[in-house]
This record gives sequence, C-alpha cells and structure tokens, in this order.
Amino acid sequence: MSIESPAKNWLHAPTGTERAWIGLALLWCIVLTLAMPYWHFKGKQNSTGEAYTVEPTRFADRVQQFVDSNKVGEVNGTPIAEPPPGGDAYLQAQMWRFYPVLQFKKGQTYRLHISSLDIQHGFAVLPINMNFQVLPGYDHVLTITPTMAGEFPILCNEFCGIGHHQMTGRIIVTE
Amino acid sequence: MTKEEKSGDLIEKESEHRGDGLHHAPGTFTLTLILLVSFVVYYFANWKALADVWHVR
Amino acid sequence: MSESNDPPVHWLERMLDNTWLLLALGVLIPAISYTLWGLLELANLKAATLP
Amino acid sequence: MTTLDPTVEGALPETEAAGRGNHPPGTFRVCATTGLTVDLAAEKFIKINAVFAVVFLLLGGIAALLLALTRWSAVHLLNAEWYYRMTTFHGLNMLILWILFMEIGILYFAATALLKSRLASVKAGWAGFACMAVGAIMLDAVILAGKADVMMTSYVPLRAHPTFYLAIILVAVGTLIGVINFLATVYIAKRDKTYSGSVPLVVFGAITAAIIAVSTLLHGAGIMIPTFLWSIDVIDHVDPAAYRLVWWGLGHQSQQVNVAAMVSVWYLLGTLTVGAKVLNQGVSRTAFLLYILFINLASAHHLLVDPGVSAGWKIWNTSYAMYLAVLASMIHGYTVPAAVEVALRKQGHTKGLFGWLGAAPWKNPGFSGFFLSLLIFGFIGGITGVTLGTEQINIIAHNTLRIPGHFHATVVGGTSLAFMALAYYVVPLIFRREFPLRWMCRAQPYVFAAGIVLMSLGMSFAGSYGVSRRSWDVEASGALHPVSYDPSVHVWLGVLGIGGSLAFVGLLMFVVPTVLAVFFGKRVEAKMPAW
Repeated sequence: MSIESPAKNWLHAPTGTERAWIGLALLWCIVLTLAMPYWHFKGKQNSTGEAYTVEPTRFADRVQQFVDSNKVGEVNGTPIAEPPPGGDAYLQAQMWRFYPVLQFKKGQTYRLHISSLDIQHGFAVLPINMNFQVLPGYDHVLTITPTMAGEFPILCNEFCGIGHHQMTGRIIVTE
Repeated sequence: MTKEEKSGDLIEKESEHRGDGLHHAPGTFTLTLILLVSFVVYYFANWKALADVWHVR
Repeated sequence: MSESNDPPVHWLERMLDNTWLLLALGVLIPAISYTLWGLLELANLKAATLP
Repeated sequence: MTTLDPTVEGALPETEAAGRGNHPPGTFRVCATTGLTVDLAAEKFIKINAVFAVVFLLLGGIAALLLALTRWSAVHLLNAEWYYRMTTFHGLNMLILWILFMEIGILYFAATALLKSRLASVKAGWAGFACMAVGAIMLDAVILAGKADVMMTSYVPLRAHPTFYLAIILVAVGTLIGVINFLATVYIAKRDKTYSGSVPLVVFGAITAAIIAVSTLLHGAGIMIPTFLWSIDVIDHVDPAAYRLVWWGLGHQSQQVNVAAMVSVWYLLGTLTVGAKVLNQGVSRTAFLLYILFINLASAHHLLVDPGVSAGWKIWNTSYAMYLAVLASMIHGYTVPAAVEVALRKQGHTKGLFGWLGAAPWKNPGFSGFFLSLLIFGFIGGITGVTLGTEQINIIAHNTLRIPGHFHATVVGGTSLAFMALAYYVVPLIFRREFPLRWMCRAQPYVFAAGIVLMSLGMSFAGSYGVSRRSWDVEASGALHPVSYDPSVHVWLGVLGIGGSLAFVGLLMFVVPTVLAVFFGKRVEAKMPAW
C-alpha cells in the first residue's frame, strides 16, 4: 500500500519487466544525454549564449552608425542595411519595432548583434521559426548563416506591452 | 514483511520469497514500450526540423 | 533505530529515510549547479566592444 | 465492461485500531471508510485550502475560456488590453493559486492522516493560510485593476504596481510557512514514533514535493524581494538576465513541486481506487530521490536561447545533470500503472495483455481522472517537454505556442486532472459530503481530458509554424512590416479554441458538483458511498 509504512529493509533491486523497463529507460536517457554535446560539436544550430554587457544608449549609437554606413534602401519608412559578408550586423529591439531592416547574402556568415533599448523582447524569424531572447543591457551575438533566400518577417515573441503583437521587422536574404 | 494474500499464484509466492519486486505486468510494459517509441520518433523528428533552419552559433 | 540483531540497513535506504539530508541536498544541488554557476557566468561577462 | 466496485472497503486493509499516534484525546476522528486517524485541526486546514483552491480554479478557468476564445482567430473575443490582462490573471490563478492551495492541503493530509500525527502547529497553519489568502486576493485585485499587465513572469524592467510583487511575496511566504509546518509535522511524527519503519510512499512523495518547494520559495524570495524594492524605488536596477535566471528558479521549480505532488496523488489514487500496492518501495523512492537531486536544474530550459549563460551551463542543467529526472518520471510512468495492473490481475482480470485495463473502474472519476492524467502527462506532456527542453531544439520552440502546448499537458492534463480526481475522494472523506449529479462527475474527467488534449495539440501545431505565445493578434494587423503564416495555422488555432472551450465545460462539470457537495451535499454518516 502506498499509504502504509513499509517495514525496514524494503530496498530491493528491480526484477522482471520492471528491471527491463528501467534498463531501456536508462539507455534512452544516455542517448538524450549524448545528443546535446554531439550537436554542439557537429550540428549547425547551437545557442551558445555569446553576449557582452552594453549600455542601451551606446548600442543605439552603434546601430545608427551601422545604418548610416551600410544603408542600401528603405522599406515602409525603415532603412535597409546590408553588412559586408562576414561582418557585423546590428539590430535594435524596442517598443514596438525592430530597427533596421537587415539584408544578408545567402550562405554568408554574419555576426548579428541584438539588444533592446527598453524592456525584454524576443527575436523570432518567420516562417522558419527560429527564436532568441533579447535583453536590455546585453549585446546578444548570433553568428548566423542564412541558408535560403527570400523575405523573412521577424516578430517579437516576448510580451512587451500593449503593442507587442505589432512589433515586427524584416530580414531580406538575397541570392 | 508478512503478507497474506487470497490468491496463491506462483508469481506472488515467489515475490514474497524475494521480498519485493517480481511481478507480472506485461500490459504496462507494452504501454511503456509504446511511450518509448513515440518519444524516440518525436525527439528525432525535432532534430530533423532543427537541421533545416539557418545555421547559428 | 534498528535493533542490534536486525540485518544492517542498506545505505541508500537510510539515506531515503533521512528527510533532513534530502532537504539539504535538494536545496544545495540546484543552488550550486543552476543558480550560482549561472549568476557567476552573468557576473563575468565582458563589456561589448561594438566593433 | 465489468465495473469493479471501488468500495474502499475491501480495497484497503483493516488499519490497526490501536495506533492513535500522538493525537491528544478529542482532537481527531477515525475515518469510517479508510480507518485513518484524521486530525481535526489539519482537517480544517485541508478544507479551507481546498475551498480556496477551487475558487481560484474557477476564476482562472473563466480567464482561460476568454483567452481560448481570443486566440481562436475566427472569434477573437477580447481586446488587446484585456487579453494581456487575462493572460496574467489566468497564469497566476492556475499555476500559482489553485495548485499551491491544493498542495498545502495535500501536504497537511499526508503528514497527519498517513503518519497518524497531530499537526505541528495550528498557529503556523493559520499564519501561513492568512498570508496566502491575503496575498492571493491582493494579487487578483491588482491585476483586475489593470495595474499589473506584466504576465505571470513579470520580467524586469517591465514594471507592475508594487502591490503585485508584495502579493506574490505574501503568497510565497505563506506557502513556505505551510511547507515548514508540514516538515515539522514529519519531524514530530518520527520523534513521537507514531509510525514504525519508513514513512509511507505517499508521504515520501509529499516530502519530495516539500523539499522542492523549499528550493522554489527561496528562489522566489531571492528575486521578488529585490524586485519589490525596485518597484518602490529603493534600489534602482534589477538585472534582466539575473532576474530571468532566479525567477525561473521560482517559476519552473514550482512546476516540479506539481510533478512530485501529482505522482504522489497517482500512487494514492491507485491505492484508493483499485487497492494497488507499491510493487517495489526501493524503486519508487529512488525515483523520487532523483527528483530531489536533479529535477530543479530543469529551470535552465527557459534560458536556452538567452544571452549570457554558456553552452556548458545550458547543456549540463538542461540535461538535469544527465536526464536522471527524466529517468525518474519514466520509472513512475511504469510503476504506477503496473501497480494498478497487478492489483486488477489479482482480482481476476487476467485476460490478455489489456484485460485488466478494460476491467478497470472507468466509471469512478477518481480512477479515470488519475489514469487519464497519467496518460496525458506521459504521452503528451513528458515527451514534448523533454524534446522542447533540449538545448538546440529550443531554438525552434522558444516562446512559440508549442510551449503552452507542452505545459498544458503537464500542468492541466496532468496535475490539475489528478487533483480533480483526488477531490472525488477528498469531498466524501474529509468534508464528509456526498456528491450530487454523479453522472456529471463520472463524465467529467473524459470531457476535461478531451478538451485539454485538443487544446494542447492545437497549440503545439500552431506553434510549430512559429505562432508566438502571448500574442493578441496572430496576423499582426497594423504592423509596419506584415507577417503571414501558413493558412493551416488558423485551423490549429480553431482546434485550440474548441479544445479550450470543451475543457472549460469539463472544469464546470467539476466545480458545480464539488461546490454543491461541499455546501449542500448529503452528509456521509458512515462509509463513503462507492463510486
């Protein structure tokens, strides 16, 4: 009974199907345990959390400098900035927009810096569905390689006030 | 550990002998195997989906 | 607890019966592995150079 | 289908009449059905905690219906302001208030009735309850007043009215007092030798929940106190990354309290409904030990795509130090149904692999609720949880609807349903009132489970297209840069809405008979009527 005290010396090794199940479950847990380090070294998608502390105002200045020197166009009133392949890109999140629109080349790797000027935000790339957290005071660096061309909406996926669902942006990936 | 069981089947006898442990639950074992298979399928399907997105570090 | 003529109780069983030891472990392990380690990493972040 | 008459008589052994524990005369009664000694003070606390729990369940449930009808894009009921307000309200009422009040009741029951002990301190019981109740009422009031639209997580520097943080601190302190009162009762029971040998397994599970709760509440104090001070401008900065780290020590660890409490309730209901025995005490307890040692590391699941914490920290903690807590759940997932199977086979239901399952007392809501909870928790909640909580896979899941799709299967389909199933025994045994509308009670677990499963699937599939959780308008209409999804997203959001509405019907089918039973039910004079 689960509601009565067992007498002393109740510890016994499992037997029968119970033993078999625990063995199988343990085996599966070992597979699970090995999967993450395996992907860390061999996989292409990892969240290593590379980050630096940063003053929001300094970050905003850097974003503006990035936009000024890399602007290639404008969409819906937002500048489009294209960093050189292998270079640094800056994206600023704030209530309730992403700034600027980024333009990448397919297959090139960029160091994408994301931070927030006010409160916490999310960074979701649609429709491929990649998601990261954006915090004020932290420069979150994603070393990212777009593998397909097209226009990708970005969306805030962390609640950030009444206009949260309208906080969108865009990444353009050219061939 | 004293137990008096109405049913005198062999497994129960043997389990008394060994203290705890030996029991006969093939239905549950089958259920848990189904769980494990679903788990494996779902887990690897997600790795597959992950492998399709942009590269990131 | 157990009388002298009882068979010795397995260490794991004694551990499972020791609520206070379990309480200490249950609080310490996550405090060290999750909380302290995590906070240390956050505290040691470098300032951004913003190249 | 043969219905096993789950009269508790026969399913339970005659408890020795001698053991009266350490109760002073006149402070206890002997339960006519189970033979357990019920401490009258503890009984009072179990009752008021259960009543408060059900009130918050109903409030959270009403919010749930409004939310489901808003996410269902064809209906889109609430405006944005009230949608976000209700999300905050729903999360806190369900995840914190309904569950914590229930859990304190369960802890008091386990320590007193199952250990034949008096409650360590009646004063502490009142103090804890008062803190919790006052905190809970303040919390709901400040949210409904529109002063705390910050979600349950209240991530800084998003700011709520100071009352919000103070209310959470009060609830946490009250709960901590309750947990300490429980541990003190376990202590005096051992000191007074009210039981011999080890504590019963259900009590061990309750101890597990209590230990996890201590860790949870310490993290809660560690973050909510500075945040409260920040909200009244005593300190000027709370670091957002550190807040997330420590807050999830409260937010996720509290869900591990639920897991431990739910598994204990499974064991308890296995015994109460079909007379299941623990097959191997060592196995079941070692599994609980793995929870105590490792399950709390899982809070790292929330920080997998965060800046700041390293891959090493993420991988180690995400794996709960090696998936040992997952192993524990997989063990319970076997031992609980296996105990039911062995008990039913012994009662003569030996046909084939699943003859026992067909012969189980499916008309007893205590059984059907418990078994459905087990299935939903394992097959949907567990599998999705471990997968989404994998460091890299989290990239395609973080903050999408897949996350609530997962935790509604664990916390609602699992924990809440198990607690509802438990209520079908608590009301006749502790309140000593008969349930009216018994047909409704019998159907309730099925309706509720079906609703939750549908809703959870709807959320999971919509989320896999990238639909964000906590977003009022999936189409982001009026946004500067338009967003569009695969059109099937709206089908899945419809499934979410229908499932959520069905689950709400299931919730009412629980609340209405329970309230009628508690306040107007026929008195149970001797034994509890069989389900």
